[in-house]
Order: sequence, then C-alpha cells, then structure tokens
Amino acid sequence: MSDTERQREAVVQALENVTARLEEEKTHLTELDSAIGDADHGTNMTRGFSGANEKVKDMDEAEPAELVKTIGVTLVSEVGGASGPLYGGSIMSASQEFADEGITAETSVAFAEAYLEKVQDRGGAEVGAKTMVDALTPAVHTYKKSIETDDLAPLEALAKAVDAAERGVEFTTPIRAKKGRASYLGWRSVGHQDPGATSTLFIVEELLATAQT
Amino acid sequence: MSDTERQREAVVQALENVTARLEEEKTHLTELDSAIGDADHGTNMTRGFSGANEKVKDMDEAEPAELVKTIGVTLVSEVGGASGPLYGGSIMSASQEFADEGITAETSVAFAEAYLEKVQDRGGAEVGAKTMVDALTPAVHTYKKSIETDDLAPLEALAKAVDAAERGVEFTTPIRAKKGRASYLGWRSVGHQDPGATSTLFIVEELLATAQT
Amino acid sequence: MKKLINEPEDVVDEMLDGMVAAYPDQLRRLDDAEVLVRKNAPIDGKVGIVSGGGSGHEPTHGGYIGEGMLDGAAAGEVFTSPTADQLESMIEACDGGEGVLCVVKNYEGDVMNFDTAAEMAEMQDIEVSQVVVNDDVAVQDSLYTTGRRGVAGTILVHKVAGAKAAEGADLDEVTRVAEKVVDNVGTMGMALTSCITPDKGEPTFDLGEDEIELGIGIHGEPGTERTEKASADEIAEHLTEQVLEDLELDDGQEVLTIVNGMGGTPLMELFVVNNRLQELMDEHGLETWDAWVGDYMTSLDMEGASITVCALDDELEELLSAPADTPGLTVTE
Amino acid sequence: MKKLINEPEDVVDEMLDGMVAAYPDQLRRLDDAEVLVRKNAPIDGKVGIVSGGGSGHEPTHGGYIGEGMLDGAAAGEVFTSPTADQLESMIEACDGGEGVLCVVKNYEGDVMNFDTAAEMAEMQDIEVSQVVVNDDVAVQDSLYTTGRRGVAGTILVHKVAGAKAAEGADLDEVTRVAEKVVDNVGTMGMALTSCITPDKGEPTFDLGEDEIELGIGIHGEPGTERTEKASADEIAEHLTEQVLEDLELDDGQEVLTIVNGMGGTPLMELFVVNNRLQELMDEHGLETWDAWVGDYMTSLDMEGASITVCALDDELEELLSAPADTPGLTVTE
Ligand SMILES: Nc1ncnc2c1ncn2[C@@H]1O[C@H](COP(=O)(O)OP(=O)(O)O)[C@@H](O)[C@H]1O
Ligand SMILES: Nc1ncnc2c1ncn2[C@@H]1O[C@H](COP(=O)(O)OP(=O)(O)O)[C@@H](O)[C@H]1O
Ligand SMILES: [Mg+2]
Ligand SMILES: [Mg+2]
Ligand SMILES: [Mg+2]
Ligand SMILES: [Mg+2]
Repeated sequence: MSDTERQREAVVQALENVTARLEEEKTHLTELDSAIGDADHGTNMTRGFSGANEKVKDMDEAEPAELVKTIGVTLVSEVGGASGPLYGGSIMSASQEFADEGITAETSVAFAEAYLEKVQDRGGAEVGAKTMVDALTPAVHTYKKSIETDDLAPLEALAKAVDAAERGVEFTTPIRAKKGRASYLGWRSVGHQDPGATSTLFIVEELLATAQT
Repeated sequence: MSDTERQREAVVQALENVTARLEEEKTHLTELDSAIGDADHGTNMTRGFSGANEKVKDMDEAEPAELVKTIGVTLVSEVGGASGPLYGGSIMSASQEFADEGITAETSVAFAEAYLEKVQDRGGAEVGAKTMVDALTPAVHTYKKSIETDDLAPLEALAKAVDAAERGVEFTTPIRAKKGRASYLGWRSVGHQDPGATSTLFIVEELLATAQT
Repeated sequence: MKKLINEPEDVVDEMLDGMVAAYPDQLRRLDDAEVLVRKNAPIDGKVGIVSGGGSGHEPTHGGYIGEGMLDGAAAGEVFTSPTADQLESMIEACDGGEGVLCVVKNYEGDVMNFDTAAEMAEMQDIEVSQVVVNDDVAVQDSLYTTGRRGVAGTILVHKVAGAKAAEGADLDEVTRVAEKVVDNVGTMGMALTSCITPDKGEPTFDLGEDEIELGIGIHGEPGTERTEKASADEIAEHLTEQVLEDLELDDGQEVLTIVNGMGGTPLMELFVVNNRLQELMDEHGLETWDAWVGDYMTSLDMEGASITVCALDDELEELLSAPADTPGLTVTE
Repeated sequence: MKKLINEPEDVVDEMLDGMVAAYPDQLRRLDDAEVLVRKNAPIDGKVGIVSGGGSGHEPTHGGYIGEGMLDGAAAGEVFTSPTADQLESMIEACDGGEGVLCVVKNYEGDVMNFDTAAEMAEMQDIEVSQVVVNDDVAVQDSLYTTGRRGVAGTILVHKVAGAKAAEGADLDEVTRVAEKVVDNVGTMGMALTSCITPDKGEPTFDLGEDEIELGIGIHGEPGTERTEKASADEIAEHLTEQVLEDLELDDGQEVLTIVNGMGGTPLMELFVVNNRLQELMDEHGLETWDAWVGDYMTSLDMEGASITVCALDDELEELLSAPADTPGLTVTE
C-alpha cells in the first residue's frame, strides 16, 4: 500500500469514527445546546458528518488533501447554523496544508494551526468566550509544542492534545459566554458546558482513537 | 304583611338560595359539562342567576309575576348558550301564569306545566334525549299529580318533585344523548350525567328548601 | 394554566377593545355590547351580513368584518352563544334598509338565540333571513343528534354572502348563495391536545401522550373517536376521506380546500398537512381551485387541525375571488 | 411530543412543498434546494430582496414572498441557518440585474453563512448588499454578547425594502431605507411555555406552572430572566417599558406597533395584550400610526408574545402603506 493510500484510508477511518461517535453523542450534544442554545447541535453535527461520510465513500482515487477538503465542503453545505461555517469552512481552507506533501507530522501541525485561525477569523471568538475555541486552542497549542519542541511522535502528541481539549471543555462551564447563542443568556450561561467545545473534544478523541489502531 | 308581600319575599328568598347553591356547585356543573359538552354550564348558570339577583333586589314594589318575569328576562340577556333561552325564555313566558292570581297551589302547577312546555318548544327535546327535560318532566308530572289528584300541600308536593327530579338526573347517565352538545359524542355520551338536568335538580331542591323555611 | 389574560371574566371585553384598537379605521364596538360592527355600519342600500357565536374562535367572527364580508359580529362569552338581545342590537345596527342575513353556526344555543333575535328584529320591521351552517361531517345528521355542527366552512359562507351583498344583490339572492355554500361544504377536525378555557383553567378533556381525538368540534367537546397518534399524512388521509365520502364529488370537480389550525398549531405543521391534502385531491381527480392554510376558526389554544373541502361552480368562484378587506382575510383583485 | 408531522427530518421539505401547493401562482421552489422564490423571479430591472434563516418561524420568511416584499427566502433546518450554497443559489435566482439585498437576522450562523454566500455571489458579478436586523432589546449590545438578535422587527424591514424596490429604487436606496428601519425598531418577547423542536421532541427549556421567561429569542433559547407568572397587563407593561427605554422616542412620535404571537398563542390573548399596549402608547404620548396583531415571527409551538415598536417618519409611512400581496401579509391601497 502506498503512502497516499494509507493516508486516504486513515482519513476515511477517522471520518467514520468521528461520525459514529457524534451519532452516539447526538442527544448529549443537543441536551447541552438546549440549556444555553437552541437544541440542535447534535442534529447539526450528525447531519453534516453523515453527509461527509457518504461523499467520501466514492472517492477512491482522491488525494488526502482533496478528501479533507470534501469533508469541509460537505459540512458547509449540510450543517448550516453557526457550526457549519465554523467547522466546515475552516476544514475546507485548512486542507490546503496537505496539498503538497500529504499528511505528515509537520503538515498536521500546520493544518491544526490554520484550522484554529480560520475558526477565529470567521467567528471572532477569543479564548474565554465559551465556544469551541476554548477546546481548540489548548489542543492545537499542545499538539504543536509536543511535536515541534518536545519531539514527540504524532500519536503521543495527539494524546496530549486530547487532555488539553478536555481541560478546555471543562473551562467553558464556569464562565460567561461572549459569543454564540449562549451569550444572549448573560450571566445565566455560567454553569453550563459549551456544546461546540464538547463536539470539538469528541472529534479530537476520535482522531486519537483512529491513530491508535 | 300582605299576601303579595309574602309572595314577593318568597321569590326573592328562593332566588337567593338558588343563586347560592349554583355558586357552590359551579365547578361541579362545569366538570359535568367538560365530559360531554364545552365546560361552561356552571359559569353560565352562576353568571345568569347572580345577574337576576342584582336586578330583583331593587324591585321592592313589583308584583310576584313581574319578579319572576324579570328573572327570566335577565337570564335570557346574561346567560347565552343553550341554557339561556331554555331557562330564561321559559321562565319569562311561564311567569304569565302568576299574573292574575299571584302564586297559589294552582298557579304554581300551571307555571310548572307552561315552563316544561316552553323548554320543549324551544329545544325540541323529548324525554330520553339526555337533557334538562329528563329531570324536569318527572318533577312537573309528579308535582301536578300530587297537588291535583292526591291533594297534597305544595310543600309535600315539592318534596315529591325533588325525588322525581333526582331520578330523572340519574336516568340521564346511562343513555345516549340526542340533543345538546352531548349528542355530538354519539355513543361516547353514555355513562355521563347531564349538566342541565343536574342544575334543574338543584333549582327544584332550593325551591323546596325555601318553602320549608 | 398560563395565559396572556387578566381576569377570566374580562377576557372577551378586553379582547374586543384590543381588536378595535388594532383596526380603528375598520371596526367599531356597539355601546355596552359585546358586538363589533363595521366603522361605517349600517351601509345604506346594502344587505347587512352578520354572524356571531361564543368567543374563543378568533379571528372568527369579528376578524371577518369589513369590505366584502361581514357587517357585524357578536361575541358571546368563551364558547357560549351571545344572548338574543345582543344579537338583536347587532342586527339593528347593520340594517341599511335592505334587510340582514344572519350566518348561524348550527349549535342549539346559537340557533335559539338567533331565532329570538330575528323575531325581535322583525318586530322592528327589519327583514331578517338566516342560514344555518352545518359543515362538520364528523357528526351524523340523524335522529340521534341535533344535526351537524357549523365549523370552518362558515368562513366561506361569510365570504360568498359578503361578496354578493357588496354587489348590491337583495336579501333573497344573498341568502341563496349562502345556502349554496352550505350545501357544498364539508369539514372534519382532529385534536392533538384539548383546549383550556380561561374560566376552567384546565384541559376540557384529557388526552394521553400517545392519543389524539378525531371528529372534534371547536369548543373542546371531546371528538367522536379517540385513537393512537398518527403521522400528518395518515391524519390528512383520514380527515379527507371522511369529508369526500360525505360530499360525493364528481371527477374533475373544482374545489376550495382549507387546512385550518385550531389555535395552537404552528403554521409549519399546517403546511405539512396541506402537502398531503393536495396530493390526495390529485389522487381523487379533484381540481384545487384555491387552497387556504391558516387559523380561520380556532378553538382557543387547542393543537390540531381541520380539513374543509367546498365544491365550487362559476358563481361561487366569482364570489370567492371578489375583493375582501378584513383583519382576518384579504382578497385582492 | 405530538405534532402534525411525518418524520422530523422531512418536515422542512414537506412544509415547503405544502406552501407551494397553497400558493402555486405566487411561489416556486428552487430545484433540490430549501429555497422559495417568487414564481416570476428574477424580476428584470428590480432590486431583489431576499431573506432566510432557520425554519420554525412561519410565516417567516417564505410567507413574505410576493409583490411589495421578498423575492426569495431560504429555509434552513428547524432553527438552523441555511447553508451558504443554498443562500447563494437564492441570491442568483433573485437577481434581476440590479443587485440583491439580503435581510439577515443577527445570529452568528446566519451572518457567517450570508457572508459566505455574498462572497460567492459577488464572484458571479452579482451586486449584493446586506442589512443585519438586531431589534431584540432584551440582549445587551456589549462586549459580552454577539450583539442583539433579529426578531419580529425583521418583517418591517422586508416590507419597507420590498416597497422601495418595487418603486424601482436602486440597491443603495433600498439598503438605506432597510437600515432606517433597523435604526428605529425595538422588540422584546416573553414565553409562557417553551417550544418543542420536532427533532428533540421535548421542551427546550422547562418552565414551572407558575413561571414565565422574559427576554426570550425565537429559537427556544432560554430568556434573560425567569419570573413568576403575571397578568397580560403587567407583561405588556414590562415589555413595552423595555422597548421604549431603548428607543428613547420624542413626545408625539408616530409609531407602528406589533403584538406578535410566538405560534401557540391564541389570537384572543394577543388582542388582550394589544388593548393594554395601546393604552400605554397613549400614556407615553406616542401616536400609533398602525397596530399589527398576529403571528408574524413565531417559534414553533411556543406560547408567548413579543412587542415591537418602530418609530416612523413620512418616508417609512409611505413605504409601509404601499401595496403588498404575500401569503403572510397583504396591504391594500
Ligand atoms: N462566534 C463563534 N465562534 C466560535 N464558536 C462559536 C461561535 N458561535 C457559536 N460557536 C460554537 O457553535 C456552537 C453551537 O453550534 P450549533 O448549535 O450547531 O449552531 P447554532 O448556534 O447556530 O444553533 C456553540 O456551542 C459554540 O461552541
Ligand atoms: N335542545 C335542548 N333541549 C333541552 N335541553 C337542552 C337542549 N340543548 C341543551 N340542553 C341542556 O343545556 C345544557 C347545557 O347548557 P350550557 O352548557 O349552559 O349551554 P351550551 O351547551 O350552549 O354550552 C345541557 O346539559 C342540556 O341539559
Ligand atoms: Mg444550536
Ligand atoms: Mg356548555
Ligand atoms: Mg357553551
Ligand atoms: Mg441552530
């Protein structure tokens, strides 16, 4: 099996795992969104990722970058809401980082950074606004440092990123929202965990699970 | 105290007692109407009788027939629904029976007969249609026979009429409605007691209670 | 019970004032009466069209006052027919010298009170005619009932009679077209939930989480049948079958359909029902000339819907197309 | 949950088909898209007016398509903004060569997806302008929020922009009047009950039998405050005070008011609220130029209402009086 084929399989497998996980957590995510949003985050995410799964199944010949881009494009056109452009649009444009060299330790860091940047560009949220950015930022920072400074293998770096994302999710609970629908609630948003940060964690966890197999 | 004054007081007292009783039974009557009608019979009756009470309070000089007529007119203009024209219109026109000789044993029989006739004219219900007619008919028949054939005193006749009305009310439960809103239910009306028959019984009971004091 | 009301006994009074405050150029309230009439009533030389009944069916009836529809509407207490004296003052206020048509829904209370009012008005030398609407096919018209109820089809009677009167037709002609609608319209309704009257403050009937009522009226009366909950398509099919069975229409017949919400049903759901209804019209070889979807004849906060089908001819189509300008229904040329 | 639906995932699709079936002469659905446009879109030489957002707010937005209002409306999943590609195909379908104004409610999802769609359309050489409606005074416009939400006031933007475009004004002029409405309108809402989304099938938030939510949006988001239940008058007073405080109007200012039902509220109750609202306008020395009462911007089956006040000038009054012929709003001359 060529390198490209292996990468393609990994992407497809990761997508399958993420989709299955979101399916499992659908009610949970929607519950979280009921408390401080509009009760649709679970539905939005599963609708988008199932769609992406369908699309990617027929792309036997595609480059890894093309696959990742398709996932993003499909999310943009299937999810809607706030999470559609944030997840989808950012995956779509960050996929360029894989265009030249495929998926390597270095390009995965570049992808992660580009993805975070795009989410912040589109959504305008800083850390501490009680959004997906709060899970994403520690995960990306930790991943980058583990690979670039600590010279860890991608698998170990990803494991650390999961821990970091977890702490990010927990951090969203005690703070007041500044962005997203939760911000409408003012102080009433304090005490609730952010759905988008939570789905971000699930995705990173599934990336790790995929890498481990 | 003249005869006319005594009769006037009796009418006013009876009206007060009926009103108080309906007030007490308001929820009960509305409950009965919820099961096979539209949940307003208690409200309709109390609204009408309180109105009649108010009206009659200021009529110190009126003849008994005039008082009774006013009760009917007020019910017509305050109750609405099916029971407004049935109770009100029938009391109004039957009140003529008191016009010449006031309230006597004979004229009270005539009043009762005229009242029943009017209810049937307006509403077109025979006995067994599961309406107020089912309570009214045995009460009126029994009252008339007790006075005219058995030579009982009005008080005793009225007591027998109450018993008769009670049996009429009970009779409404196991039968299917042919008239009134309950008829829309078809066979589903079986097993429920008719609200209008029930309010008729309460009124006859209060007439007796008034006569006993 | 939670409702946007003050005291239950004031709700009709305050609603009527709130309606006049919303449409001050179109509506006027009669002094000391729960009756709304057109601002410029009576209209000289035009047959007056009036209706009325218990409140809780908004926009029925007051919402259909205006050009091309009603001249007056009497509002009884919630679900209780207006009294005869109120009806009579409405008839008087709407008589422009050409007589008045009373559009009566077939309930004993309404019929008896309108009868009395008509007698009273005739004593004032006002010519009065009545048409009794009984479009509810759920109730069998047999010895065992007081006849079918008047429900959403009533609005079509208002529209057609109002248009005919606006043309300058006389009372007989106006009555004739109103009766033509009555002869050609059928409706059947269902409820997902009971309504709650302001006065009682609790559901009039109890429905389980998995139950629905078929054949309901518009007063929270229980329906003719209770069944398990079903999909929108199944419900649309059941209601439509009942109505069509009753109407016995010829192939290719042009019809007007109404999907009517009972007050608490989101418009979204009514459109879902209409989607299936129009497929069914197709399947039955009927031609939908017009399809109405909305809250026309409600039952307070009840969740549910009714389906109405009315067979049309050229005359009815012309009258239904005539302009109407009322709070609850506007037809433009 | 009991709803008149089939499968929750089909509800938007079936609703859109049901709308087209109800208004086949006015509406058309774009192929494979959850987008409705005017039957005759694009209208050559006219600025196109489009809007869109999550479903569940019916008649918003599809119900406002027609003469004098919108050319197109995109319907996302329930409470979920439509995707950028759908918005883009709507913009294309509604461009008659003079550009397209997008009326966007201020939610991050809507704003981000409309932004992307606008970029895509501009790449097709379509001139696009956007106006973001944020009339909900319940949400403070501060560093701590994403800005105020767009709610019932949006309908006034549709009406005014639509009328201006119908006059033949260019995109800048149409945008200018739309923004004038945004600058002059405020809304505040409250809920007696939560809504239930078809998908979740349970109330989005739980409210006790004696509790109400103030400052709710239109997506079942909990409000800004939970309080004890109150009378219609008290609620009208509270909502109106909040709106007027925000608008800071001069004595004698002419206004348009809306009492908007959230979907499950009987019209009767909305009129009761309007009764008090108009007294309050009087007490504040404001002149009600027009008062709307009804379901304009709903939140599925939620029981509750919002109050909107919009300050008017001659230009806005003229545009609001201009004819409109849409399923959800008709204005006749
Ligand atoms: N401006 C933003 N920046 C970053 N993340 C955001 C922003 N707005 C919302 N989110 C994220 O999106 C999540 C909600 O997504 P979702 O429920 O699918 O969309 P919607 O809010 O449109 O219903 C929030 O929990 C939050 O993490
Ligand atoms: N046609 C009729 N003849 C005699 N009684 C009738 C008739 N129709 C209704 N009723 C009586 O009226 C009662 C209902 O009265 P009410 O609830 O006040 O009026 P509505 O049915 O208009 O709501 C019934 O229980 C029945 O006894
Ligand atoms: Mg959400
Ligand atoms: Mg009753
Ligand atoms: Mg009644
Ligand atoms: Mg959403």
